[in-house]
Amino acid sequence: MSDALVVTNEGRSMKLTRRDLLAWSAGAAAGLIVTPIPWKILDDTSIWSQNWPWIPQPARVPVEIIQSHCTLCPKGCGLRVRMAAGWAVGVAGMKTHPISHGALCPLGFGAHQLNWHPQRLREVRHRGNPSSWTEAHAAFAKAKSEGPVVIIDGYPGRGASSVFEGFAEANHGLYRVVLGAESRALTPYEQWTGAPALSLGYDLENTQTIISFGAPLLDGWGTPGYVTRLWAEKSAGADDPQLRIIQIEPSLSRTAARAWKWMPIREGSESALASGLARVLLEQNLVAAHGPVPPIALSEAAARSGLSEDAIRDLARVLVERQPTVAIAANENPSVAALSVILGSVGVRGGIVRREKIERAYFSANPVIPDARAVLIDSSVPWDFVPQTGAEIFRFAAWNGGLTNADWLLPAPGFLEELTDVPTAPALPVETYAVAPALAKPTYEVQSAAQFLAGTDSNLASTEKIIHQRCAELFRNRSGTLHGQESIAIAKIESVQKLEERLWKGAVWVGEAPPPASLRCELKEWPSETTPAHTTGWTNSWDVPVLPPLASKLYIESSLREAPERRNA
Amino acid sequence: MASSALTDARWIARDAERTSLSHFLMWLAPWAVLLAVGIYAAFLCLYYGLNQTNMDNRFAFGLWIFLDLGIIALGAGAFFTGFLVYILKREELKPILNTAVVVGFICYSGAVSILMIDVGQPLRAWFTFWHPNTHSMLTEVTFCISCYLLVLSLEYIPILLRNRQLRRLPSFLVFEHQLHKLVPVLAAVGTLLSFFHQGSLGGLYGVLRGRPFAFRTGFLIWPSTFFLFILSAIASGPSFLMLITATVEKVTGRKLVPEDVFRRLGYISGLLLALYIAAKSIDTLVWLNYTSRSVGFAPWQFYSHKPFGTPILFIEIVLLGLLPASLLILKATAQRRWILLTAAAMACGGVLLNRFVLTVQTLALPTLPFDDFLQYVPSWQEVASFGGVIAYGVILYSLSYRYLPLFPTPKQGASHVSGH
Amino acid sequence: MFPGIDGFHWTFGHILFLSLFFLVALTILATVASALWRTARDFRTHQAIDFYWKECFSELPERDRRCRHELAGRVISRTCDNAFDCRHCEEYAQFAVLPATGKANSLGFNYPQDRFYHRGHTWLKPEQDGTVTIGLDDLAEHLIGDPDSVRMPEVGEEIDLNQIAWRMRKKDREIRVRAPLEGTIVAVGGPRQGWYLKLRPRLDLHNHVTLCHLLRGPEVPAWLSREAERLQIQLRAPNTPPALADGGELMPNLMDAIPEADWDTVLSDTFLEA
Amino acid sequence: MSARYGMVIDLDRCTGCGSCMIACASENNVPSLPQSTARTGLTPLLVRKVSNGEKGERQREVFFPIMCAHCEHDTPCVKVCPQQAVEVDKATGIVMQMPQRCLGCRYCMTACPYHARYFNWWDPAWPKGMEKSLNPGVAVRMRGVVEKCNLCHARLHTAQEKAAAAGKREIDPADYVPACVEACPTGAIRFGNLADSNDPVSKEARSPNAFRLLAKLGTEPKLYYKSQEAWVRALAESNPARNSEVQHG
Amino acid sequence: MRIGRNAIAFAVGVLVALVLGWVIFPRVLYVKKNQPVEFLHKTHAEKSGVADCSECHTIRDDGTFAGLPPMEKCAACHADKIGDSKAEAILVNNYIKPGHETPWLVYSEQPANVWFSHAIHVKRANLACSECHSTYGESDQVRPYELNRISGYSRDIWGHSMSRLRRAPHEGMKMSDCEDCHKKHGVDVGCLGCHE
Repeated sequence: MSDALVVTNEGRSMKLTRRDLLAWSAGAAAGLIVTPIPWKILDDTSIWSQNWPWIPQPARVPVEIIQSHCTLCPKGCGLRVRMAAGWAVGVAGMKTHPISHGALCPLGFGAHQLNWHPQRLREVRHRGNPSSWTEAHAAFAKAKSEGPVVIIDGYPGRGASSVFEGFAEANHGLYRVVLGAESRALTPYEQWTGAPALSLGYDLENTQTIISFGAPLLDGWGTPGYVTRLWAEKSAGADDPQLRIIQIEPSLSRTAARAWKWMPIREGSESALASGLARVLLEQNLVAAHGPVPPIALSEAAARSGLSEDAIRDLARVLVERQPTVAIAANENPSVAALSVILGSVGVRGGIVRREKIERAYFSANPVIPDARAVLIDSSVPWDFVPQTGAEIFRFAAWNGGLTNADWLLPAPGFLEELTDVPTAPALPVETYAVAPALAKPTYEVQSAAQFLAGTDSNLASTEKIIHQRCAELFRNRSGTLHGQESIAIAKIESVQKLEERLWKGAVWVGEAPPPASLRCELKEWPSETTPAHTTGWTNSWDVPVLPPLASKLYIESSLREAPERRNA
Repeated sequence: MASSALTDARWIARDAERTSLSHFLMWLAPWAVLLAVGIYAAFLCLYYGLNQTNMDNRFAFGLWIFLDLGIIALGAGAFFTGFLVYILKREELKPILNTAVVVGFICYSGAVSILMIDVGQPLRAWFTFWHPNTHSMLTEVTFCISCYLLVLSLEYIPILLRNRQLRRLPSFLVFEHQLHKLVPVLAAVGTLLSFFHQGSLGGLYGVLRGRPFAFRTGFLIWPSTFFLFILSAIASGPSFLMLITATVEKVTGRKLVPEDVFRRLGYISGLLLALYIAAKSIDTLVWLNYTSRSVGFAPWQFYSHKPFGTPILFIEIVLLGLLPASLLILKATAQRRWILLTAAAMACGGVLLNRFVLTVQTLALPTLPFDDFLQYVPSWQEVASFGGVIAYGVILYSLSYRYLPLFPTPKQGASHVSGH
Repeated sequence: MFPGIDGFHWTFGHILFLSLFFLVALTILATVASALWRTARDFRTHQAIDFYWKECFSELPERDRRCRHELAGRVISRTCDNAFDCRHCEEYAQFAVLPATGKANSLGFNYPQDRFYHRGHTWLKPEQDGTVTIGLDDLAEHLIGDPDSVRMPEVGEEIDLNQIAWRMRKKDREIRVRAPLEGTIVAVGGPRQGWYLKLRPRLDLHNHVTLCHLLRGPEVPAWLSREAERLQIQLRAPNTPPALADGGELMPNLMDAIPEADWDTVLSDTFLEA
Repeated sequence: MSARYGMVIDLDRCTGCGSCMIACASENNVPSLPQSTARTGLTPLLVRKVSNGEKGERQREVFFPIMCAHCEHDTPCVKVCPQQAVEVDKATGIVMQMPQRCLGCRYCMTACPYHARYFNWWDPAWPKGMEKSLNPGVAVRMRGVVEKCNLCHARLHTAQEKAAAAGKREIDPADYVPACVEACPTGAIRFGNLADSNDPVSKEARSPNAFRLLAKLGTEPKLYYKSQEAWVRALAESNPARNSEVQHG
Repeated sequence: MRIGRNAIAFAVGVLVALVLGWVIFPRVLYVKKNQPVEFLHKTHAEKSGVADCSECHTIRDDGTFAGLPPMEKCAACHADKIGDSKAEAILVNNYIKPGHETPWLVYSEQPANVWFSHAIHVKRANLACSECHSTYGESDQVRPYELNRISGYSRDIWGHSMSRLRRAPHEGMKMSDCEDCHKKHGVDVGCLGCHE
């Protein structure tokens, strides 16, 4: 027999058989059930799934509510900012704000996230390449020594604006402003009244009829809360409202959908219809005025607008039914302005009034800038303002709006990152003043245009200084009231410190409107038609080049609004 | 004789002729590929989440739920045959008993694994047992299906232990013998469980007051769909078994069960189908004239959305209901094997269509006055992971057929299947 | 789920639902438990192996289930339906008295007359001290030759009739040899010793029934020749030398000689494996 | 102190500006993911534009803010949830969704007639640094669970804590105002206790112009709408229209 | 003797499982971490005469809980080293001087989705701190913080005993523990009561 033969003896052999392993694992399985292993793992894995480490969770920190103002556009809405650990974690409207009444535009509610927007400008860029502030300063200093500098401001009237003006004067430069649609609509009155457009406003509180030629009255026009509140209180849902809004617009816009009356007209026939209406009003002596008579036949107005002559006649009658009636254009439109004049609603209560005594008119910026060495564009200037010039362009912006011809992209402070004052919003009938302190620490190395200029020219006053001066001025004038948690007349405030303190805490100063009659207007001949540039952006009140991420709820997650064109290019 | 290196002869029952291993592997290969793809798709869904599917907030249930309901209905053959054999003592059906168990096991395990992918948080699925909301039909389904899957695996064990190699261990063989003696108990439990979860699957939609197209009134807490689902399930189950067996016979080219078993199954299936169709028609009439109006909806407008017009109602009730039922019952037609099988296929199709209408059409239809009709097309991940389940089924069945005594071998005759 | 666990309410529906669930779960559990318990019991009461053998027997091909009386030529043809358990076979006695007429060609196998033979190719030899010796018979030796390894049970182990008494490995095939008699193992041998086991029988050897299930006398050659024929058929695979030498003698060490044959079948037929 | 919080939305005052949607998302830390679409995105509050189907001058539009209606009577979602992740809060009547209990089976979504329930198809994510702007009061949900309007219950917590600190049992109603209500520039969304018959909101809910969507289902939603316009009120009872008849957002 | 052999194998299996589950598993599951500074409540209670927990762990007027005192609070006394203990040195040199907050490990830390108001429990329900925090306020040594590797929770949430049997009333801060206590005091706040 071969020696290979192995005779093993089952029971005694230490060799594990398959059978032993079977029994062993059976035992192990049985035993495992009475240990914590399966149950604890079951429990803990489910708990793990409730606290996945890659899901960000907000820190447990106390929330403090601070009253301030929105500075993303010139409408100056009052804010209630929820601050936690030095960061804004929520934004709502300031209920006690005398103008915005706690309302914000939809985008305002997501503004606190803008500072971390992917498009945020995080560094100085020169012709697309990373650069530094020192280089930018050097380049600007060089430019200013070589020739005139044009400064473009999208938000006139701020402390920063006077820094710009100061710089322009001191350096033989030019100061130009880019006006919002509301202000542009008021410019035609400048030559008829001699008052700068920026000093005019609509006294809508006392208006009874508004005929709007495509102005998005209920969709961000003016200070959103101001108009929408009036509408909600005086008009919404009523068959015969105290405030009649007649919307003249080709398509059923939000405003049209909610207006008392909507009249669809052909694209671009606003001027024709306005002139036609004026003609009917004059011919049928429905108004006190006797001229000038628009050089347009009713039939032509009807033909161009697509309305019937009767419809226009009826509309004319409606306009005079409940006066005062103001005609509001979406943009610069002399014919519409002239219609207001014919309706006799300039310089009257409930009409177009003058809110302040600025003598000097602002020069609105013309994109064509022939002879300048440098153009400095403030971050408040809408991204779609593209200067056509050979000059070196210094573009301040907190967010990169995409395509640009700027040589320098300079990161400006973001939302609530900079102290600024809040002048009167466009088209308001009264003067207001407020302050928006810097609440959040700047997330990146940023400079506002004003700081930048102050850096180049030491004898320029800083924004802070100017704000202090203005507060002192307010205190001296002793007129108007201060609206904070409670309203108090300026006259009753003990000291300028107290005044400033309140303003820093979010209070708003509201001036006293001068008597309407102080605004005189004469219209010599009927203005020739101009084709107005159409208003941009899907909420008219938004001049920031990017939208808050949450805005996507309105056009991606839902189709409440159509996706904004040209954004985030 | 294959004494080549690659042989599994010793695993195959002595007197069962099976094709060569290589041939068998060739047959498995494509299915294995399909399974692999399915597993990959499932992994994607588990790793990245359900964004891998084309479901959305309106179509919160999709292909998976429809097919789950479908295969669970078809899997009803398992409990029902067990019920017929062990409880009603219809011995003549014994030959298909084992196949019924295996098919049932495949259907249920497949459905459960798909459900595990379908839920967004599988790790928390056990909460249903810990914090059950007993008013939810889904709770009932979860409890019953998991218990019944356990029962099926227990019924599967005896068949498994009769494999030629496993049975060499006396303890296994004796355990199999003892367990098999108790299978009637399991059959009874299985019947109870199946009755409830098949019903609850119907209830799942019947209780949806918010979905007037599916909403049904009923008896006590159970909407009519509860009972309709049970009926349709036990009606289609036997037909499905018949199809499976016939397919296996075709593929293997062997006669596996006596012809009369087919006819018997067909007859049972037909009768139940007829009964189901009758009930279904009454239910539909009640819904058209009462239920739907009671929640303020005009029933016909539900059929105003293409492609779900009234024809679908006709197809479901007459074409794939009444017709196959009569074909299965009538001797003249049931004699012909091909008619029998076609009818069986139609019966299964009818029940699948019913599940489709209840799941997919219900969700596609609007409820709010300003909703519109929505469409949904499953993503490849959804399709693939389900294909994986089909492949898993085919593979498991093939293995069982090859290595386990699914059908009575010619020698033993019917009485010898699974034990004695 | 359980009282006290959050979310448990004492409402009728809740209680009904949960008690129903627990009832079902319990039933399933009980079923499995009782199956396990019964299995253990069968082993305790020595019924397990008996049942197990019967199961295997039923799976054997017809040819392997011939009645001993047919082999002995007492009857023309008879299939055993009693798992070779002549002890409890009504017909056994009535046929046993008939004269054996089968041709007894031993084919040169060595089968001492003082031994009893089990159909699983083991022999059994009663000793003076009341124990029995058990070994592998000549045909089996011829088939296997030298096993590569042998696994023997332990002395003192209880072993049942037809239970797998020991295992041998040859060319990675396991050969499991059945015990010809029930009893307690008193000594363990092996291929070298020429015997494998010594048992103390559980039953009284003096009672003629105890060994009556084993083949003896003329039955043995008849049976062996049958087995030889079977082998001849099974081993005559294409291009294989004849299993039987001219003298009709079985060549030794067949597993090595004819590796290509279907040994799975041969061995299971020889050692009564299903 | 069993309140039944509910809302009345004056549709005549809704300009569809969408402030409420963004305020809601911001308050509740709802992410905006680039991948999400109108059908997979999270909008616990969704304003939908509905037109009367007319053309030209006679065309009218109304904006429907849709959110969880907090159904009071056999609440569809509560009834179907297999593991009690949804419940009607006894004290407030708020229908709660518990993301950390939810297993993501989405049965509740199929049960909800208002489609006011949303599934987290993706893990929430924010651009780098933006997580600092998350609202500390609200836990961020994870992928694979359902969420919906919980009536800004984090604000309720704050109010309760404030009351407790002041040694009061009842909260000051002024302290608990959901974000959408606070945000609405025209005061169209009003929030109050419907159980208190003197509450102006419960008075409004009983006014002739008030109505509820799908009230016919008998689930007693606590979200009321009101409008002067007959065609808008008629919508409440009308059957779902064909795709062509109504365009909407 | 096969049955015997099987029985032994089975028993061994059971034993191995038990040891694995009750002895080894807890050690693997929880990772021990030491507090950054060895802060002794007892010493502070005695030396600086701090009488009441709320002197350091204050509830603000708006009801929010200040939790652990900020670094300034420590700096008020520990601006410079008082004693010459090692802990003192670590506190002053690593945290107070550079002005970093001390990264304390909070034993009773609850996850983000839990909303627990100390104001409601302490001011309204008048629960003593020890009801949940035991006598930790008098402890004269710091125990290590044990982190559950899977769930990321502090071990105090589950409680020290793995079986959760026979644990002290303050031990364990799982949801069921909150609910038990609520039941005991007849409070029913639903899910909304405690979850964000």
